Amino acid sequence: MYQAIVFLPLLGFLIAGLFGRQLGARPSELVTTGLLFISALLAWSTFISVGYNHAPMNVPVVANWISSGTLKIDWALRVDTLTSVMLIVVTSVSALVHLYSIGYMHEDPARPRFFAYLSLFTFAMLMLVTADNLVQMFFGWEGVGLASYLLIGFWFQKPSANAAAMKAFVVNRVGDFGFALGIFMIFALTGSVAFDQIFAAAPGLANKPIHAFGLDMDALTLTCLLLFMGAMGKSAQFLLHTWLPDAMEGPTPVSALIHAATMVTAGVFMVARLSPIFEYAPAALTVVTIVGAITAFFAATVGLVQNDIKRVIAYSTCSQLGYMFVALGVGGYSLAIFHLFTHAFFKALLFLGAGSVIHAMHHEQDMRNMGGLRKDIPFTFWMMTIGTLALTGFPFTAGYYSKDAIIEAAYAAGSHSAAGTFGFFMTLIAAGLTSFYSWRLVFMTFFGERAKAHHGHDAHAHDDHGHDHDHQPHESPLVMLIPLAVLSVGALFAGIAFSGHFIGHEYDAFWRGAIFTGKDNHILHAMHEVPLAAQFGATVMMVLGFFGALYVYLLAPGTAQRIAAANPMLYKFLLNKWYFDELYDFIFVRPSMWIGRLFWKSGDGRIIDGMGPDGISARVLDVTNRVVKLQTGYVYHYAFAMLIGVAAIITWYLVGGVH
Amino acid sequence: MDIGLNQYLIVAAMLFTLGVLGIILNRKNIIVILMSIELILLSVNINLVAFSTFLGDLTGQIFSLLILTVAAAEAAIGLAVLVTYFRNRGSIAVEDINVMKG
Amino acid sequence: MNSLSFALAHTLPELILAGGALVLLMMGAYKGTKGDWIISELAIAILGVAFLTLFTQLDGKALIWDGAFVDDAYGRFMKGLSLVGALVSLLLSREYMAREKIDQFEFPVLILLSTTGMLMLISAQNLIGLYLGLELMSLALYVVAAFHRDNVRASEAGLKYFVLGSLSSGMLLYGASLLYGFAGTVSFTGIAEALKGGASIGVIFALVFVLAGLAFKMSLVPFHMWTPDVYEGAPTPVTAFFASAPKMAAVAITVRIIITAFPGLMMQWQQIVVFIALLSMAIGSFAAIGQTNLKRLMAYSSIGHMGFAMVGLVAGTQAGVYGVLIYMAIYLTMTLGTFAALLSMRIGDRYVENIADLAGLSRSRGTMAFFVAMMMFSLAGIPPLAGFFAKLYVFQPAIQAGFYWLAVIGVLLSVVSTFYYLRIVKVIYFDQPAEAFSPVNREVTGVLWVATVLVLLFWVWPAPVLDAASVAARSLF
Amino acid sequence: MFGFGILSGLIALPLVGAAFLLVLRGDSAPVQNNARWATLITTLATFILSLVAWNRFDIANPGFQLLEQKTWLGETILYKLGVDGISMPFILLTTFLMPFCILASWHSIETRVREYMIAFLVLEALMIGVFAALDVVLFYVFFEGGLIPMFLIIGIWGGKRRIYASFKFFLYTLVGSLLMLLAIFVMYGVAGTTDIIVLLKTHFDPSLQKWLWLAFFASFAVKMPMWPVHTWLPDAHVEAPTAGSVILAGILLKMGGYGFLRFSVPMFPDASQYFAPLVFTLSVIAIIYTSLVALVQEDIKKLIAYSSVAHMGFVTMGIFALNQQGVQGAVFQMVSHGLVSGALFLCVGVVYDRMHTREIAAYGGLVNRMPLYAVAMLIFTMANVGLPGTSGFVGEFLTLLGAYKANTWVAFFATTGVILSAAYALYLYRRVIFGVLDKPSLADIQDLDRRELVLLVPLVVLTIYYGVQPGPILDACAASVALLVKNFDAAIAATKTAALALN
Amino acid sequence: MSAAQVFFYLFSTVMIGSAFMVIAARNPVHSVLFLILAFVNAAGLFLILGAEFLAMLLVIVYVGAVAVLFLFVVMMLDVDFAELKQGFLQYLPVGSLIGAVVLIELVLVLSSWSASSASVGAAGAPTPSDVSNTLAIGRVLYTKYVYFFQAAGLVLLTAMIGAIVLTLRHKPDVKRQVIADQNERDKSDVKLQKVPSRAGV
Repeated sequence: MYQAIVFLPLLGFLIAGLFGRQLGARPSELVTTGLLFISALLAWSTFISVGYNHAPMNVPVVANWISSGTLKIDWALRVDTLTSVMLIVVTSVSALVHLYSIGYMHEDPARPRFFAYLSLFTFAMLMLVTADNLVQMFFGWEGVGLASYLLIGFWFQKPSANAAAMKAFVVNRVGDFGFALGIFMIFALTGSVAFDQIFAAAPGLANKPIHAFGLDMDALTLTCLLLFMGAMGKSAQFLLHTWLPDAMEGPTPVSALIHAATMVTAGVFMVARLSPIFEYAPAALTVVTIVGAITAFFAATVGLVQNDIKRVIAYSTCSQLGYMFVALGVGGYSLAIFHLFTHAFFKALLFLGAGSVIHAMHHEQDMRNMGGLRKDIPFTFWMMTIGTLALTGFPFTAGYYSKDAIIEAAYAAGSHSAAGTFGFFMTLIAAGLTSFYSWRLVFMTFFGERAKAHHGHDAHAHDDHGHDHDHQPHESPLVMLIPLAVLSVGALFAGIAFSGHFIGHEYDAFWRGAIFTGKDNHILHAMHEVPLAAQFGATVMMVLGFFGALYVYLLAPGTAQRIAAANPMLYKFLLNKWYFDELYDFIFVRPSMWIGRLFWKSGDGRIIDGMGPDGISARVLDVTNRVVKLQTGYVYHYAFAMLIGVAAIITWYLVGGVH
Repeated sequence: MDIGLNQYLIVAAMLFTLGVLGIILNRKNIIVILMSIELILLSVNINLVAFSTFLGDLTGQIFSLLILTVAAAEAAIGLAVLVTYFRNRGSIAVEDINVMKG
Repeated sequence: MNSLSFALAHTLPELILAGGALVLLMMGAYKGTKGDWIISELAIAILGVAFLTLFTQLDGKALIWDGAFVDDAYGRFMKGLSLVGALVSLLLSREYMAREKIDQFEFPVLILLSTTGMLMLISAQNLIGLYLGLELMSLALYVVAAFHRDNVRASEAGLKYFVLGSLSSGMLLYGASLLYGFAGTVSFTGIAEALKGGASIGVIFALVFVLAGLAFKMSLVPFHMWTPDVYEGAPTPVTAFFASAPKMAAVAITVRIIITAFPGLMMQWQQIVVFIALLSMAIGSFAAIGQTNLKRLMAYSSIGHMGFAMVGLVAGTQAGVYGVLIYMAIYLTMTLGTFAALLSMRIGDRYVENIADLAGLSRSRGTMAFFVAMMMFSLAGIPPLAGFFAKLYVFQPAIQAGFYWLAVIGVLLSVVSTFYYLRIVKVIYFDQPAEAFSPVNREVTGVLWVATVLVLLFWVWPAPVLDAASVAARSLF
Repeated sequence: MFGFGILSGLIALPLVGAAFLLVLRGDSAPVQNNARWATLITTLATFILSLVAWNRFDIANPGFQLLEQKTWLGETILYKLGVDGISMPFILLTTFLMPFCILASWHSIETRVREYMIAFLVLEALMIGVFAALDVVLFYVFFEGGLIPMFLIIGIWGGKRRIYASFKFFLYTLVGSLLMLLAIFVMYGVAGTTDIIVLLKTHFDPSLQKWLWLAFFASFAVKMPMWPVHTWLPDAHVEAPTAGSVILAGILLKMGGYGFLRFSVPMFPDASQYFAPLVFTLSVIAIIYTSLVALVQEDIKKLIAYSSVAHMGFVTMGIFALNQQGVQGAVFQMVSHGLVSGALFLCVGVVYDRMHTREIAAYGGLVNRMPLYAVAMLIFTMANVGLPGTSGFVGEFLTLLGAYKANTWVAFFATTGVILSAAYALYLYRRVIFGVLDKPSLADIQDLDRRELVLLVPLVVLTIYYGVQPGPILDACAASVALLVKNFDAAIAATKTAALALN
Repeated sequence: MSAAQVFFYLFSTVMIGSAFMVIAARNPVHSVLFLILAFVNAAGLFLILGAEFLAMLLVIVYVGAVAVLFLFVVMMLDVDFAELKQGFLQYLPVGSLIGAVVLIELVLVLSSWSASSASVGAAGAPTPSDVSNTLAIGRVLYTKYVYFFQAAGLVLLTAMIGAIVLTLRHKPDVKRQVIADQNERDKSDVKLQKVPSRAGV
């Protein structure tokens, strides 16, 4: 069964990818979507049997992959509770996105390719979450990177999409650089890359120093930091986040599936999966907390001023991922997974809703050109509202359970670490900001008057269909709305339904050791004992954010412009995403090109070739010209040469030679 | 005998050097070069005869005799080549002999 | 067998050549018409017979004519090479001489006499025999160099060759006279005996002068200066002859005198040989790059190759001599092949002499182009062609004897030399065709075929050459 | 037959084909076609024969197999052939790639087809010989002999600067090889034989080892090519015809790596240990330096050529990590790179045949008209980038893993190559394949035809297959590599003990 | 100073002097004459050394044949002697420097000769006292050294062929006597013709 879950999407990919053009668009869609739904059903059944019915955990080995000396890497499917949670998240969201895409992409001529990519992505993601060893995880890790690259660049005629796709891949590779080094280090430490062996060896390695990169460091701390670097890349954490907003160049279902619900959470999953190591590396966890907290805050600030509807949600995603890392950092792995779980529903909902809006607006994404849409597309409006409520942590929605728990956990951790306190304040502020920008989105899109101006339609690949749009916003087709409805259910009830298992009383029975917590880790208990102020802090922030947005965008329109005008520096700073792209361009991209050119022209051309082959051949020719000139053609010179030769040799013997 | 071998050898060496210098220093007349070669051979003969005498061995004289013969043959060939060359170029100046070089 | 018939039996090839030369001379003098092929054909036959007689005594060593002449396997090997060189040169010469209207009967006769000199030189076992053989060889060479007597270049070549050749024999003789004086004997073995207890500086001087004279014949730097001019000026078949047979004889006697007469002066002669080998490799490699004339280029090429051959001699061991023998055998094949190629290419009425004339040869004459290219690669010493094995066998003993830096410089210089061989291949294969080539006769192409096949397939069955060289090298020690 | 074995057959078969082509006369179209078919059949037959050899090969045996021996040059230098787990994959790679080269040249070579095919067949024989030779001199003959056909291939059928490129290629590699030849003589002097099996057991004095190692290094480093002696490669690649590039990247470069594994490491263990830091340094520089250079290339082939240099950096690094993973990874990386870079050059050839330019700027948006091509190119680009699931990953991963065990800094810097390779490869892909097809010259460019599909599909399949199942290659060399590493460790240990004993 | 010494110094001084003049003389004819002088003096030295046969040979062969040959050629080649010899001094310094170096080294080294350095000791005169020098040479030349004798013959033959082939010219417009033709001719072939005067044939 596990095999079916994982490989059905692959089958779909192969069918749609290889024969899509022969089959036609509709069969490709149906096949891939159908297979995904089967996979999702199986995943749910797995989840129930593993998580609730305590089915024994087994690791079916599919095949050997790499074996070299002591290194043995298998293709295996490790299904425990953690995996099964991820399975349902991935397959469910993916199945819904497939379904949604049938509607959303119906104008696109390359639909088979699109669905093939989606299925490929799902397969890779499933490989990632079912990995039994780090290398298979790396396979899935990079596989989702590839799929992400393909999907972001799906509209390959858009230069911005191509650039974004490449950026996503390369930035992810920066993270993978750390991940790979982490794998090497683990192998060097434990002699294995399989989880069971690693986890078994981890306690023995605690506080063990290692000499690597010229430093003497705590082995596990260094390892975890390297691995975390991979997580940062994939989960778009601060410093490696720049690709995520740009990734919104891809079709919206892609954003929903990859850049909100699944792939970006791979980092979170990885840290949770490796909790047996991270637990022994408290210093690394502190870093995780700090990075997560900064990300949560940073992304939220940038989200405040973005005008592209998808970018707002993208920064929101970034910010929420920060929350998850804070949770991981303070030791609340299950909290992070729980937030991952709920977040998948409401963020996918938000993205798909945004897609519906965009679809309604004929591929207009700038919120300044929207407004008042709640009447045109009421269903979408309600769905977006539900998503927003869940995201902001409106009581008893999904986000309320997961997000607020994180804030509380951070507060609880603050009792024994400064990082925890830092995490608490950052997440708390971010909660308010989240509320503000989320409602800002809703207000700008669905309320007020619609601006008539700029219609971003002409910039698209869709121009050439000759389809005559009526330019009037219209509700999306049913096939797109059903997924929204399903997700909204998740967004509303996932928290209340599962919090007990994930983070509550049935914690141990549910996880059954899939997540490891050290002896001293009592965060789940501690978080229930935080003061009331901390417990309600998040809700208060949410309310403040709501009213702030309400005032600025609905009650007193133009306030936003005034604030921006009053603080141009700050506004520009935020609008330009803290100038990270410019900074990176300045520090990395341009120097690389410059150095590359320098190496090429000066290094290879002038120095290596100039001193090497070209230089030597030029010298050879110089020598040749001189030697040829010696051959004057005069007999007496020739005779003279002979005499000099003899004279030289006999002088040599007379003066210094061996005799 | 009062005159030792060394004197003969030194005379021969001087003759040899003069012969070689004749070839090198001569710029104008190829015939002089041929004569210089004869001087060199003469120096060799003096060497051989002197050695022959002082070693008490006749071989040197035989060698010298054969050298004389060959030298005569050589002179004949040399002059023949010279004449051929003169017919072609109308000159025997050493400096003119450099059609080929490089 | 009495001593005379014994001696005559061991000088059979020389006798055949000398006698043949006399007979042909008479025939020519009485028949006397130009363009008569028969003399040339007979001369080839005589050379062939002489070559075959080499196989009548396959082993053993005979010292005859009062120790002046030795008949051993070493000599027979080198004599074989010289005879092949002379024979093939004659074969190559016939059409050329006819076209240039210099097909006089004296030419084959002179070649025969010169070859006689070579054989005597190779077998010489004392200084007098060496000198006479050398002069007999050289005098005929001076004449054939200027054989195209109405041609300015040819006569200039003859004159230069003569003047410098005489100077070199003068030096050699001067050295020989000193050697005689200091060792008290002219016999090689006697000299070796006399020098056993160490050598005075006088002997070293004698050695220098003798080697200078021999180096001239091998065209080793700095006694090489005549080579390019003479190669360029002389008629092409004569150049082929110069580049093949006399080189064999000169190398043969150099190796013989060094090994038999100066075993006690190892340190000294090694220094000289290293010095001139290095210079030769360098000048041969560098100067050839600047050439546009193929014959001139081949001259520098031969200078370089002689330098490489000397690397084998430097070791002074049996393996080294073995290497030199193999080197010479392979070099002979390559040289003759190259000259056959040169002589088989005509544009209109003109023989190809410039590198640029070869442009695009591969388009118009594919097979020929292939042959020339293979010759060039072989001369450059690229495996699996024969030229590589030649280098293999000379560098190996040098390394064994500890001449590391010589070997390193040697191989680096061989890379430089590869450059100009490649340039010829480039002109042949990469450039656009210039002019069409005229057809050629079969003899010349036949030589080219044989040479190429030998060069190309040497690696398949190298045993005959290796075995013969091995026996020959052993006989010298 | 006549005491010759299957390996001789593998060497002889292409030569027989070449001989047959020699018999053909003329340059008319039917003759050309015959030449093409004859060559294709010959190469296919050789491939099948190599499969037979593979079938007879026992992967569990770490030693040399399929041995055959004849006296050759005198008594000591032998004609001796045999294969072990390290050389067998390369023979298969050679015979496998050859038919592709012929197919790739089917239409693009129109002049002097016969000569072209002969050159390739001779080259194939020589390349097989390199990997099968068990005598150093024989090895050298094959190793160096390949220069001639390759020189002609680049020089005759190459691009504009073909003469410069061919000369550079030839002379550059010759310099290095000749130094190796001298080292071979020295080894011959010490061991009295040139038999590789005996030499592998010969102990060379450690101080001598250093010199020998350096001499061999001179040859193999140029051949690999390692920084800073790599500059011949971009030129040679750019100017060579497509098939020439494929062979160059696919096999000729591997001779360097093979040489390290066959000679440098096992015969000079102490020196290898001593010089490993040097190799690491050069490898790391190669990886970073050439990746950066690749980033700014304007010529497709040149970019791929530079990326080859970077990938070979992984190989050298892996070899001198001197542990099982590193060495096996290096072998795998070489095979994989043979397939992938060969395939990439084939891809370049496909568009070059249509457009006759390799300027990146002349392309753009090819995916619009050439979707199949775009897919193939994507897969190879990803393999080049080292994406897990493609064969490119396994080698890179294992070499890095091995290097990490040997030296963490090396692994650190080399791993940055992972980032840079993604940057240059995707940048290339983006400029050539993606975007709007707005260049008029490209307006009616055709997608892959059937021949090109036949060319690329097997390579796609293998690239992915070996990415998912690298076992066949890894297992083939596992035993031999294990023996290599074991002997190496033993030799190092012995030297240490000896040093201690002296103290 | 003994007579032998006097003569030695006389002969050698004159010989060296005339050798110098050979290469230094402005007129080649003078050079030839100086060459003859040098040879004659060398013959004198040979006599002192007891090699009478060689001394005679030198005078007869060299002075009588070779030198005269030179003279012939010098006169035959109609060279403008006036313009020769300039530029002699141009290379004199370097040339003589090297020459001097070689000479000094040779002298240094040659002085080191002693009878003991040769394996054959100084066993009296090369010629047995009971026979003349010429007889002694004759005794060995045709027996022990017959090989050399024959070889020398070949050398001379070669020189002869060479000289002829290089210089002999069959000018097409020169009428030559053909004896066979003359002998074959009989009266019947001969016809007397009356030729009118001042009309030509």
